[in-house]
Amino acid sequence: MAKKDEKIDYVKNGKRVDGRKVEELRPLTIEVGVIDNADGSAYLEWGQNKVIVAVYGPRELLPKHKQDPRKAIVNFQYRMATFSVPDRKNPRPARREIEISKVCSEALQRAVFAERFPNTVIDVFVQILDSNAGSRAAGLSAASVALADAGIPMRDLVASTGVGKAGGEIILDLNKFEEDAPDAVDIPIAIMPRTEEIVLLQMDGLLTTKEWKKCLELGVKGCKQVYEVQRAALQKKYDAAGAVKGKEKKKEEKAAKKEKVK
Amino acid sequence: MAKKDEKIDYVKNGKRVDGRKVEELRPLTIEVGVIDNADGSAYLEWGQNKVIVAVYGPRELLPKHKQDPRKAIVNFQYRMATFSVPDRKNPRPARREIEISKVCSEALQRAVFAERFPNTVIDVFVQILDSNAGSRAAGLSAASVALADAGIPMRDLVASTGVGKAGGEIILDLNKFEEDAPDAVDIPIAIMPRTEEIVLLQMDGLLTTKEWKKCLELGVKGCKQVYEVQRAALQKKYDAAGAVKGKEKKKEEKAAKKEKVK
Amino acid sequence: MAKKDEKIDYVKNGKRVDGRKVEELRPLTIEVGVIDNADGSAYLEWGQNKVIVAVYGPRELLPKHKQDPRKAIVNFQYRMATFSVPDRKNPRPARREIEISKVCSEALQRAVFAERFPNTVIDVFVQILDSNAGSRAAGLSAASVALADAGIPMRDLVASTGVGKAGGEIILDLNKFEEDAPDAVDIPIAIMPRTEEIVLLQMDGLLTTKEWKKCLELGVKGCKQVYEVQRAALQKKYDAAGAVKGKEKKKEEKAAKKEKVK
Amino acid sequence: MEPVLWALKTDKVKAALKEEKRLDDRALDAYRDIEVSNEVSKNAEGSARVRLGKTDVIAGVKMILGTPYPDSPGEGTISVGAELHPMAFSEYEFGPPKPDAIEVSRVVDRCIRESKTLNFKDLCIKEGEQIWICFIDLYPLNDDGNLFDAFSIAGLAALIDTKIPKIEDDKIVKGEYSGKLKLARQPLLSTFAKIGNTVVLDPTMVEQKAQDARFSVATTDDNYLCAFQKGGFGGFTGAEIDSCIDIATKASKMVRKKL
Amino acid sequence: MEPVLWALKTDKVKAALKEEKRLDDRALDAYRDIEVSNEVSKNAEGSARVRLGKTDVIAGVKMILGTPYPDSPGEGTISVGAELHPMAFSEYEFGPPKPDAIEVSRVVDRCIRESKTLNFKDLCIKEGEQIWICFIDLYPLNDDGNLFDAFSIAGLAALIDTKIPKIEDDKIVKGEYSGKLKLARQPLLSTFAKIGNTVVLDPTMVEQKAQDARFSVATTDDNYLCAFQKGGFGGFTGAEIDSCIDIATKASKMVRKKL
Amino acid sequence: MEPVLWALKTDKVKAALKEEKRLDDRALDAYRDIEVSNEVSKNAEGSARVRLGKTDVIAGVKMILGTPYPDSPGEGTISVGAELHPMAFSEYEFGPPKPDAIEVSRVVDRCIRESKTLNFKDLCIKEGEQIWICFIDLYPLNDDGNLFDAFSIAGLAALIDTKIPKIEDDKIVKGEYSGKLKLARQPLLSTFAKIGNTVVLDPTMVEQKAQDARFSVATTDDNYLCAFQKGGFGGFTGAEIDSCIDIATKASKMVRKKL
Repeated sequence: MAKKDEKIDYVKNGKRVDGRKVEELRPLTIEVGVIDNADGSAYLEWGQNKVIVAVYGPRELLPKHKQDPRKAIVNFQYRMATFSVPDRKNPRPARREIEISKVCSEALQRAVFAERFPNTVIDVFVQILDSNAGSRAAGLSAASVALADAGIPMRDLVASTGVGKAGGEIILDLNKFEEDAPDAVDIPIAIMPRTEEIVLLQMDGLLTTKEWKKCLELGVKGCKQVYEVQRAALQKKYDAAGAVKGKEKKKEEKAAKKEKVK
Repeated sequence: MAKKDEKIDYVKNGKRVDGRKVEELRPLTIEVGVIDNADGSAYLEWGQNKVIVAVYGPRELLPKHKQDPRKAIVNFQYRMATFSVPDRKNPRPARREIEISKVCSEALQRAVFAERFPNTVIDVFVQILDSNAGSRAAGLSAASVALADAGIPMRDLVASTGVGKAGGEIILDLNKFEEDAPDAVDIPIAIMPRTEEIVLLQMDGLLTTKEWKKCLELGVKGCKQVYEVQRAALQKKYDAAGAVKGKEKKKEEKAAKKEKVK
Repeated sequence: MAKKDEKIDYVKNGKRVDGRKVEELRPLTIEVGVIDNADGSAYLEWGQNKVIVAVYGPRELLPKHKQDPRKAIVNFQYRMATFSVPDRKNPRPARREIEISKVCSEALQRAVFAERFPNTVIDVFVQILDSNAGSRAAGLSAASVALADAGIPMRDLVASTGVGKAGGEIILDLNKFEEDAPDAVDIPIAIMPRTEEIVLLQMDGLLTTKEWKKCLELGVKGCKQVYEVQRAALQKKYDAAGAVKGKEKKKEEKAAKKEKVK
Repeated sequence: MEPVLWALKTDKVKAALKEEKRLDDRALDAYRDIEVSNEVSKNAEGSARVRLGKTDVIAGVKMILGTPYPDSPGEGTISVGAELHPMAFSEYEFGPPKPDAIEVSRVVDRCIRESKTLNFKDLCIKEGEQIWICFIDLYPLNDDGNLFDAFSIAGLAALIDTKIPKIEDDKIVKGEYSGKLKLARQPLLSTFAKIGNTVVLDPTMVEQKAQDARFSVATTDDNYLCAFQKGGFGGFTGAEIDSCIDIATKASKMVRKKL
Repeated sequence: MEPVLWALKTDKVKAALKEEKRLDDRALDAYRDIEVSNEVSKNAEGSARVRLGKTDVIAGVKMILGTPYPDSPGEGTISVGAELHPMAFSEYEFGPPKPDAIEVSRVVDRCIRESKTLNFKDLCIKEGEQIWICFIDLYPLNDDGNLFDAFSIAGLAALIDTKIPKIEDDKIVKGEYSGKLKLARQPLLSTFAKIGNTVVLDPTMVEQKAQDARFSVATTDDNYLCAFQKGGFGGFTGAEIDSCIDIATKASKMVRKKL
Repeated sequence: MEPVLWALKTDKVKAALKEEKRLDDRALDAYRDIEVSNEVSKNAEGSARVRLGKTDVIAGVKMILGTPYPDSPGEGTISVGAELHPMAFSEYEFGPPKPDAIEVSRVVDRCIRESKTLNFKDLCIKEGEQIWICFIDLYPLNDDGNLFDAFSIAGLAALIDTKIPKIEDDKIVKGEYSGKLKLARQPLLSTFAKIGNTVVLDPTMVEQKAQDARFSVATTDDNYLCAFQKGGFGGFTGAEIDSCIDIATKASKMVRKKL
């Protein structure tokens, strides 16, 4: 805290305070298929962030009046464990958690072929076990892997990272120390890497248009690094695309069957 | 506050502290048709009180188990904006707001030909933007104008005012300063002016029966003054009763059509 | 409180601090049929504890999706009046009240021939008016009398008491003073006396296995004393089993009729 | 009870009232039998149980230490709460207080508060620092109509019964008392049901179900009116209100003898 | 309005946009008419009413005394709340704030907070003991689309209007003020709807119903970007975002003239 | 899973038990494999993850500064919370804690509290002014039955792992610690399902679905019983309870070796 008054070099000789380069992510690992009861799941560690995600669905959405006859609803629910932050978090969902759940639900909705599963919900439960800046990007990146693990057909994975400014420097994947810089700007961004379509974008802080352009470029690069880790994790579990496709097909057959019954 | 200990003349030479006569209302204006999305609406200023009312309905009441097959339910919802009072009001509805909503719903229910719209609700949303004693009378008086604007058929308008005692004097339409008198008695009253039927009446404080009789007489007079303003406001918007009748007829035709469909 | 540091003899010359013997209950009385609107009811005083219980049902459980097509659900709701404890209780149900309601519902479920009344609920409302240790045993013992009064067919009454340890002594039906002993162990227990089947059992504190065996023996004895009071109360109201059987029969006929209608 | 059965019963009420008769043969301006007892709860500082015909309610008072509102540093306060416990009537449910429960508790609150029955300055222990909050909680055991008056009687009876806890070192000494709560007067509600064009005192549940409108008036033993509350969908004429006030003034004197 | 009717209307919107036309004949990058007035509430320290076409909202500011957070003993704070009052649109309901209301209030909050429009140190009265909490509450009166921008304009206008209450003996003196609230800059949101492949500024309700995705960008009068928020199911290309930023920078300059 | 499928599976469980066999071939009095790890969260003062067969749970401890209750000015306290997170099982839902979650957290709480595992006087920092509140929060990641024991093991493991934050000027110094939390003993729950007339230790989800009644007994490493909890619709004989106590005493010794 006292450090706020000193002049800190957030990047010195090309290195950041934690030794990373400007365009370098914190260490990132993803493991697929970690929750036995779930239809799909993933566990992700990203720096100090630890996230676990379970996907249930598509399953019938109840009560019925919430159903959409044209598509499945992606219900991303982001929650922090009480002990995942320096001060204990109240167990009731905070306004921040509700907002994050909303924008991430919308980001994933774009990626999923939701129209194939009318009247259903795809529940994506995201639990933050430990955190240190960037937990929503962590949760969202893990979630799209868990959706793939559940065999939900998708246009593309959604890859997300933070990007922003600290001490005047545009850097990728800010950690908590960088996020606390007096001039810090934090920008969570998520894209579908194949098309670079932006499906999540938030920002706060003071930024020039020029700085933003650098952030966008760097953010897209970062998302693509995340994408590689996501694909490797899925690859590791499934013998390439074969297994995924099989599951996907199963889901669709299930959906088709349901329709016939009606 | 310190004033409570001094002797205050609440009426001196026939004039009250704010210059009004004993039987005089604070300045009162009503404007009809102010909310585009609503079926009916009104904006009212009464002294410092500012109130806006929107009417939606009759519309189907959901969930269905709350429907009354014999009549429409008038759902008057009184809420104060957080900044409409000296100390910020908690945004959650207070017990006071819930009680006021109940007694005003009942007062309006009497005035409306509710039996013509079975299974429906007539929502009357009343928002207090600024207040200084008498906001429920203001809300109720504005609401019946908004109901008329919505073309809801009514036995009569409901006209409401405060009346009561301060410093031993029986006076009409107490302001906040008068309401804070040590012996203050506040009596919100509402009548249907044609028959003088009392549809809302509350009182608290210490009053003799004799004082009450004076209050009742004065309160009825006050309501009739309010009634004139209400009628003028409606007159101003609609070319006499013609337009109102037209709308009324439309509603009934709509209701009749619905019944046929069933 | 200061007493905690002194050595107290919780049993001295065979007598406890309030003069009772080790195996003696506090004075216990039960009155049957005290709430006119209810299908069955009972009022119980046990030491300082005062409890009133009303039974409504079996009646259709709503919303329907909570119904069990195989049986009636016993819904025991334990609540303390705000003034039934030394410090005022918040009117909202506390976690303690919710847990007690759950374990007592389960205890009574065993005693009732619930399978005869599918899709229904049997509501058992238990209100603690005054308390001094042992209110859940009081509520549960009163409840099974109220169920019998409602003519609900039962395998047996459920009789409950507290038993435990204070100052190293194993004693029956601890009062508040004994429950506050530094080494106190409190064990609410409920049995169906005919078979001695244990339908409620909770414990906390430090107890040896040997001590537990003494507690169990003493607890069963205590429950049987409660049972006598329960039976006498029912006997007093109904001319022996005749009346009860009549009511029971009526319920079953009612249930049978309902089934036919479907 | 099913709506259909209520409709049959309320038809009977209305038919009888056309001949100025009530189903229980009471006069139109008469209360049902009233029984008042105390000692509902030793843990309460004051308590009462009131039976008004088959209507049966309890009230309990807890005196709790609090800090004063900034704008009245020398005054304690009261808080009245009512829960329409499902034990008392098949139509009640647990859950957050509904408008019915809020209305009745607020009317009883105003009846006590605005009649200045309690001198809030007496409830101040140390100006700006410590006050008494007098919690009056009301529960029905059996509701056969007119909870307004039953709660009002029980609340007043519990206040009359109330002892003030002893204080040492700014804390309550459990089980010891420094005296009784002082009441300046005795306010009581009297509630009327208007059914068709007839107005009856102290309605039973079926009369309540039959009523078009409700009117409550609170009177004190020193002949003040201290609260009104009109409820229900219908309206009252000024003359009807005046008649209610007359009847309430007389009837509440009878009730006060039971306290 | 029924879903079927909305579908008919949104089809019209989409058809028109294919020819780069809007149903109300506006340019794609134009705001509707804006009217700003103050004096909504004398009880508020600051207030404003904003009409953006048929969208009509109010904002009120209350300055309340509080105690600072332990980790920022020398700083006051703000709190932005929005209620989607059912008066304004037939699809809104009372009840605990839903995600829609939470999102818009948090975006307006960040737009003000993170742009450092208010110097939180100015809001500290006595370090570690007493601070100002600046409550900004937002209500729609009529929602015809784009509450984000209407709320943002109204919130800023209310802040500009805000007087700081006078303090004596650590308490607020009602009705007296010690000066105006100081604002370092003027941040404003500009919100876009992407419908098919067309992006329009300041969507009406029917355009909102037709939209695939939403993007809001907040700009300041000293040419900073201070907040972004992407919403809705669809996505934006980087080029679209850049174009939105350009339009927002220009359009918000026009809006600022109304303040 | 559909009720019908559960019924098929529970029938299998019951059929097997008639021959004293369990579907997973365990002995009636055996636990599933247990794995305990720490380091779930660096932000926690202590944490643990426990796998009990396919059941997988986490516990985290936060040490928070608080003020003591007036009637125990020299004592800190604990608070145990459990959330049945829908991630772990398809029948769980978000929302206010339901009776199931309340019961299990209260049983784990009593097991720790009433066994005097923690000396609450050690948790007092300054008598009457500042204490530690030790929050133990429990979450399931995957529920395949017997959350009671999984939570109990995880809670104890997290407490064993717990460091006490360093305090300076009455505030916590983030990231620095003054030592480990002291535990007087190691209480552990052992939970049994009664299915028909057979009693089995550590039920899986399908055994839980088949059970008539549940019984949990908590034992300590110094051979005390410290908590019981009977649940479910059926009853137990005294002999069955005694047998459960014997098995629990032995089985919990095995579990303790994993800590």
